[in-house]
Amino acid sequence: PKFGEYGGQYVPEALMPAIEELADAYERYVLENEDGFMDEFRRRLADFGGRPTPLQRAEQLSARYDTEVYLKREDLVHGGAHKLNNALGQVLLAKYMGKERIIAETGAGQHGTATAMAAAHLDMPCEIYMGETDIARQRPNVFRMRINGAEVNPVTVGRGTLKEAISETMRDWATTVEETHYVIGSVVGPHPFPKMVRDFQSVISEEAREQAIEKTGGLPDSVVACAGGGSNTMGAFAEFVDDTGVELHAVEAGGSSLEVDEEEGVAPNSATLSTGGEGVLHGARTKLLQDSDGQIMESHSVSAGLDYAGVGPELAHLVDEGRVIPANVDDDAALEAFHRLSQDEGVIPALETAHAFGYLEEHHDELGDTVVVNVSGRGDKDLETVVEETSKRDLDVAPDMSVLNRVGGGGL
Amino acid sequence: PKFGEYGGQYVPEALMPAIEELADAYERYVLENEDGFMDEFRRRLADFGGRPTPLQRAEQLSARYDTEVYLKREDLVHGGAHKLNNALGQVLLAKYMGKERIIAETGAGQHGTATAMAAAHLDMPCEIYMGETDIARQRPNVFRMRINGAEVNPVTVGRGTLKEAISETMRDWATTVEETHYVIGSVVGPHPFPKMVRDFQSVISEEAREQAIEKTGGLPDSVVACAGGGSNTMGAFAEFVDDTGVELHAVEAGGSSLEVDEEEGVAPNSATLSTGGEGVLHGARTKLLQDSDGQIMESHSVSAGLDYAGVGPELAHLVDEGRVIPANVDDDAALEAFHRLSQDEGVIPALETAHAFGYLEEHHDELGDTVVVNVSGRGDKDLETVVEETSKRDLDVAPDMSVLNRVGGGGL
Amino acid sequence: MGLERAFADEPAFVPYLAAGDPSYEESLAYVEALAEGGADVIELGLPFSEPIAEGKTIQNAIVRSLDAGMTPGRFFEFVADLDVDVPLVCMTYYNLIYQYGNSEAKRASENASGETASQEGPRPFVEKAADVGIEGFVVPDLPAEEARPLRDACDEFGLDLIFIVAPTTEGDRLDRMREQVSGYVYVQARMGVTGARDDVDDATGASLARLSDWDVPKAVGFGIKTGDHAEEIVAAGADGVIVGSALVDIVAEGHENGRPTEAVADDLESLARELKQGALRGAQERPQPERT
Amino acid sequence: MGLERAFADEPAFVPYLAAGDPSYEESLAYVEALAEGGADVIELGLPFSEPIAEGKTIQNAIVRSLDAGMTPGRFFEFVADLDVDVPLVCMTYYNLIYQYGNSEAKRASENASGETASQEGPRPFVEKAADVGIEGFVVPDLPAEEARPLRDACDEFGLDLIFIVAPTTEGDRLDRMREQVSGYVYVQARMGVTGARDDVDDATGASLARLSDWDVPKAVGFGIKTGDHAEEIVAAGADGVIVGSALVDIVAEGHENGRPTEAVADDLESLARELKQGALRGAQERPQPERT
Repeated sequence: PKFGEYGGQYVPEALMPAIEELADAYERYVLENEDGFMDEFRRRLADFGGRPTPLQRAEQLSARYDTEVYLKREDLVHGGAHKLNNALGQVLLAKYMGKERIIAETGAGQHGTATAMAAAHLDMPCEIYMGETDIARQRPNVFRMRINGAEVNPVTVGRGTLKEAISETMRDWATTVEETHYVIGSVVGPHPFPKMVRDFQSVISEEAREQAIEKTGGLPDSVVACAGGGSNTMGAFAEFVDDTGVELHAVEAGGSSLEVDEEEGVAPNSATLSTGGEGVLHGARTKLLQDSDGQIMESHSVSAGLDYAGVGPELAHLVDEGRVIPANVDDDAALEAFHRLSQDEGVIPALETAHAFGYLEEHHDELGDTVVVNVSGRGDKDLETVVEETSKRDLDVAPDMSVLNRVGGGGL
Repeated sequence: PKFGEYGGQYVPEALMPAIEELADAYERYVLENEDGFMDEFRRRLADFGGRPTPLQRAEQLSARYDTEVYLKREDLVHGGAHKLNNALGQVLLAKYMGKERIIAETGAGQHGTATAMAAAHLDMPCEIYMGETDIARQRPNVFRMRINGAEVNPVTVGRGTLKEAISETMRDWATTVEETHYVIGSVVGPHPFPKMVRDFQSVISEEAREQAIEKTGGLPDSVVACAGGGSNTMGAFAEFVDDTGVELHAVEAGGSSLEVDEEEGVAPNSATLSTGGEGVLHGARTKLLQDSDGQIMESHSVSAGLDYAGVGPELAHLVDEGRVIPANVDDDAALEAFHRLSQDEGVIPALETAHAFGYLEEHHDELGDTVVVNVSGRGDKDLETVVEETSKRDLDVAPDMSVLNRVGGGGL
Repeated sequence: MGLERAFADEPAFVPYLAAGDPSYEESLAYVEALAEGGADVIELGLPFSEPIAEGKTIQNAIVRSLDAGMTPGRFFEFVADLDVDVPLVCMTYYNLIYQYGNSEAKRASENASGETASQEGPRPFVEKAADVGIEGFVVPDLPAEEARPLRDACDEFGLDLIFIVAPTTEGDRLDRMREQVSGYVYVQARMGVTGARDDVDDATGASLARLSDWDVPKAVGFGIKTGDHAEEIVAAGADGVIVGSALVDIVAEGHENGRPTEAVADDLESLARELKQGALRGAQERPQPERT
Repeated sequence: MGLERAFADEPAFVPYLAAGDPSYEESLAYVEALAEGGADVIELGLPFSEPIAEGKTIQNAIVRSLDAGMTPGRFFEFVADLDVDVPLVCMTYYNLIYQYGNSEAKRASENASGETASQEGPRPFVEKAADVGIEGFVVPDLPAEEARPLRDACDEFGLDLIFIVAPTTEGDRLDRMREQVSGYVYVQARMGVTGARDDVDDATGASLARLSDWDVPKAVGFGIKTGDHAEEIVAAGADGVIVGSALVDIVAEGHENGRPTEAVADDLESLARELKQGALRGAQERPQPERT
């Protein structure tokens, strides 16, 4: 259950039976395909999720960088991001385990909506915990969850954001482990989550590897993916890890600065792999953003989905091993990259994804002849943020939005 | 250029050379695959658009209706609807024709966003005409177009909605035909648009037919699709037209009532095929909603995308021939169907699409053993409308949205 | 006989207004002012809800007229009420012409059947138009290929059918128009749609040359707004000038500023006079008018 | 010797408060009130920013304490400042224990290197805790499988390490805890997390039975809020009762309503007394206490 010194199961004793049961189910159903679990999972990923997703040559970017740039189009997965790969896998696994109820927590709402969709598809009752502050600022995602039939439980304790929602979901799980499965949304948390989520997401690199060989006649020189918790990252890297000739670049959110404000407990970034220290968070030993006491820092990024103070333990390990190259891209560069991809390729990426393209812009000449970039999700959810953040900056590539001012009208 | 008495080229003389040139290009590139146009189109539909889309068995609906219900998942196409199939085809064709500029009009914004995406992908300058009233109420789609690099030209004449935008686009085209292609968004307008758009969209039924045979061992008994202008309808039907054993059901918006208010010139529906008369609109003879003088009625539907007073001439012809069965579903039934599909299958459909599922609910026992329903688009764009319209009604299946009221916060 | 007579002696000035813009009564006064100002033919717009061939100016005029209650029935009353001694042409879109038959048939059958397909086509409209004194039609969305039923009805009732020739019209399409046109041919001075511009396009000369052997008068329209424009156009060989947007602008401005009807009518008459005089000057500049 | 002594003569009452909730000074008074009320051991919470094992009540207490500036350094001062004659246990999350070493090391090396990986692990924290008079630890997110470094440090400095046994803990996991536990074992009365409930769970009896041959005292916690609860628990065989949320509720209520510190302290002392008395009553009801 470890990746070097990282990983483990740092959870309250009451949850131990649940994660042991889950670890057992993971081995049997996921690793050994008992009862044809993996076959059914892959079939549902295709029929319901829309897989395989294309590996598309990015024509304008390839010309711009004089590099063959390929986009792995996870934005085309049902729901608009790679998140469904994992949510569908876990809800299906819960069904195989005889669980009768799904819970999950969500911050920006992406994992919550993916879980709600998967639960509706598999006819499983589903409850999503979400901080009341997040509910107020992510209303469209709350609508989507409710419309998919999930209960959304507002968490009013503390500041009403992701951290409180995580605690609340743990609390629910600790009380209801027998009939309930807690769907964790990234390659974080106690074993077996980091491995299991990676395995569900590794369909990304499995497809991309085959598609790259088919389209280019060989393996890419580099694979680039953004990294928050790291589920799209590990999904995009997993099947390339043994291909030692393929460089793996994990791009975190550099936010507004890599400097931290120790006094306020705030890191104005989410660059855990680049700047974080070792510690224990949410059930696993990993790299994380903390103050010198070990209190977890408030992280920041223009992209809500990268805004997490920890990172998957396997990714931390692969960075220590030198197999994965950690990098970070700041808010400005991510926004520029967002606009560039939208205008040049007709693909509006999630702000998370935009960080990977910001890295491509800055480092394209170090990435070899062929680069695969994982387009982890689409940017529809980020329009409001992008317009607002763009208006604060003077970005060369940003479109003029004055047409909206000219005709008046309400908010987004 | 006709379908029985329908169709034709009822356009100002100044546009005639443009549509004649287009008709010629359509024959050469689309029908005869000159220069490998269709090969490139299909390749781009796959790599950029995410085709093929799955044909998914809807497990809960199949059980509910004791009928094998299959979903053709056009909601998974890049951009979230079948619209890209056509936009990509036309922008590529414009490129083959040596055009240097794309224009289009949009009402609710779906066709505008699809065109803007396709134009960005193919590196073509693009301008979208949109009424100022529509701009004010469809801001997210305006953002998307601008973000994809398209100019959005507000149309301030008259009431500032789709009809004025169409006139304005015609006006632009009439002035710039030599270098400009006007991308019409549905199977409407003068020849060759109805045939050409149908051919670009027929990939839907081409795939669905093969997939149905592969998954069920035979052809479906019925194909159901919603119909506004009719592009997803014709796309879903085209390859089944010659399979005379397959019933084709075109479901229009019944709105709030099929009665018209002749005095006000308002039809509270868009049920052109069921209730409209023959006439000439936007370049073609077809069925349309008009008063006794021949003035076009203002149509209405809870779904902006079905809200059109005309319909594709080929569809009108197929209805007259008895090959296509026209039907309509009212706003209430469409909203119920929206919630049902979302909750039961984890697929949030566009409100347009929901009409097809409202029909399925009402007529499932008349549709045979196997039914294919075209999921023409996803419903993310409709969340605000759905929440608002649902709150006005007492629908059994609608979720309670009070969690949002409890925590406060701003608008959608 | 027919509209050709209006072009016989001197270059014709052919103004356009949307009937009923901004109200029935005002519009009557405005049309009559054009006649006073020297109009040789008047094109009266019957507003259609989807005017795909119009520029913004005329599109707005159509909205005003519709909002004030204009319908085909009222239009015929309007024509009957007009006190002018100038030939009148109805400019409208095909669906209104086509449906007049349908709706008449519908009314006759008293909802006896749900069928609305016309057995009559454009004939009832033409018959009624002839009855109130309309002498011809311009139908911008009706191509020559689809014009046969209307041409036949016009022949039956002795009306002219005018076609618009664009700078790009040539070959077979030009031939099909030539076969069916009567009264005059509307020569579109430039690409695009109606609307007043600041200069005269080179395309005009080329179009006139292409039509030089047609035996109907050539009236040039699109973008003409001053007497000097009219002069230039006629000097280039046109038999008449068609002016719409520049006149509609006066109506629109008067309506927006709440000016008295008489003041607006005076301005219209005055611009009409300028345009007619310009056309007459242009005729003097021509080497030799070829037609009489 | 060690915390076991607190359970030797009679059933122990073990209250919990978050240190520094809602302020340093108030909290000192509240903890001292618990001692006055008869506490045999006091569990002092050192608040961690991500308290995944706590119920809402204690989670909010942690937020209040952190907002008031509590840190590990202040916590040690707090313990030193306390004027009580009762054994103290530190309840916290592993990262704070683990990082104290890292950060001490970091400070020592004066940013000489970017490396933050600890060479010391939990030892510096334990050393400091021992120094200020802490006698043991409860670390809810530290499983027995990962506890060896902390166990070793506790042994070095003579501190106890308490493990939480859940109703579901059994087999190998139970064995690993038994090997490492000292002081007392924290018996979780029911599934879930900390928080006051209205009844006593059947799981308690079963858990006590499973641990009957362990040679450390069994203190039962989770959901105990009244003297009657305490009585019932002890009658069922517990060597002590652990009470947190019911006490924190008093602190929270006092804070929200701005009550005087003394009034809140009186209420805490009074509830402590009730709980202790309940425990004592429970002991009377037991057939025969097996340990002395």
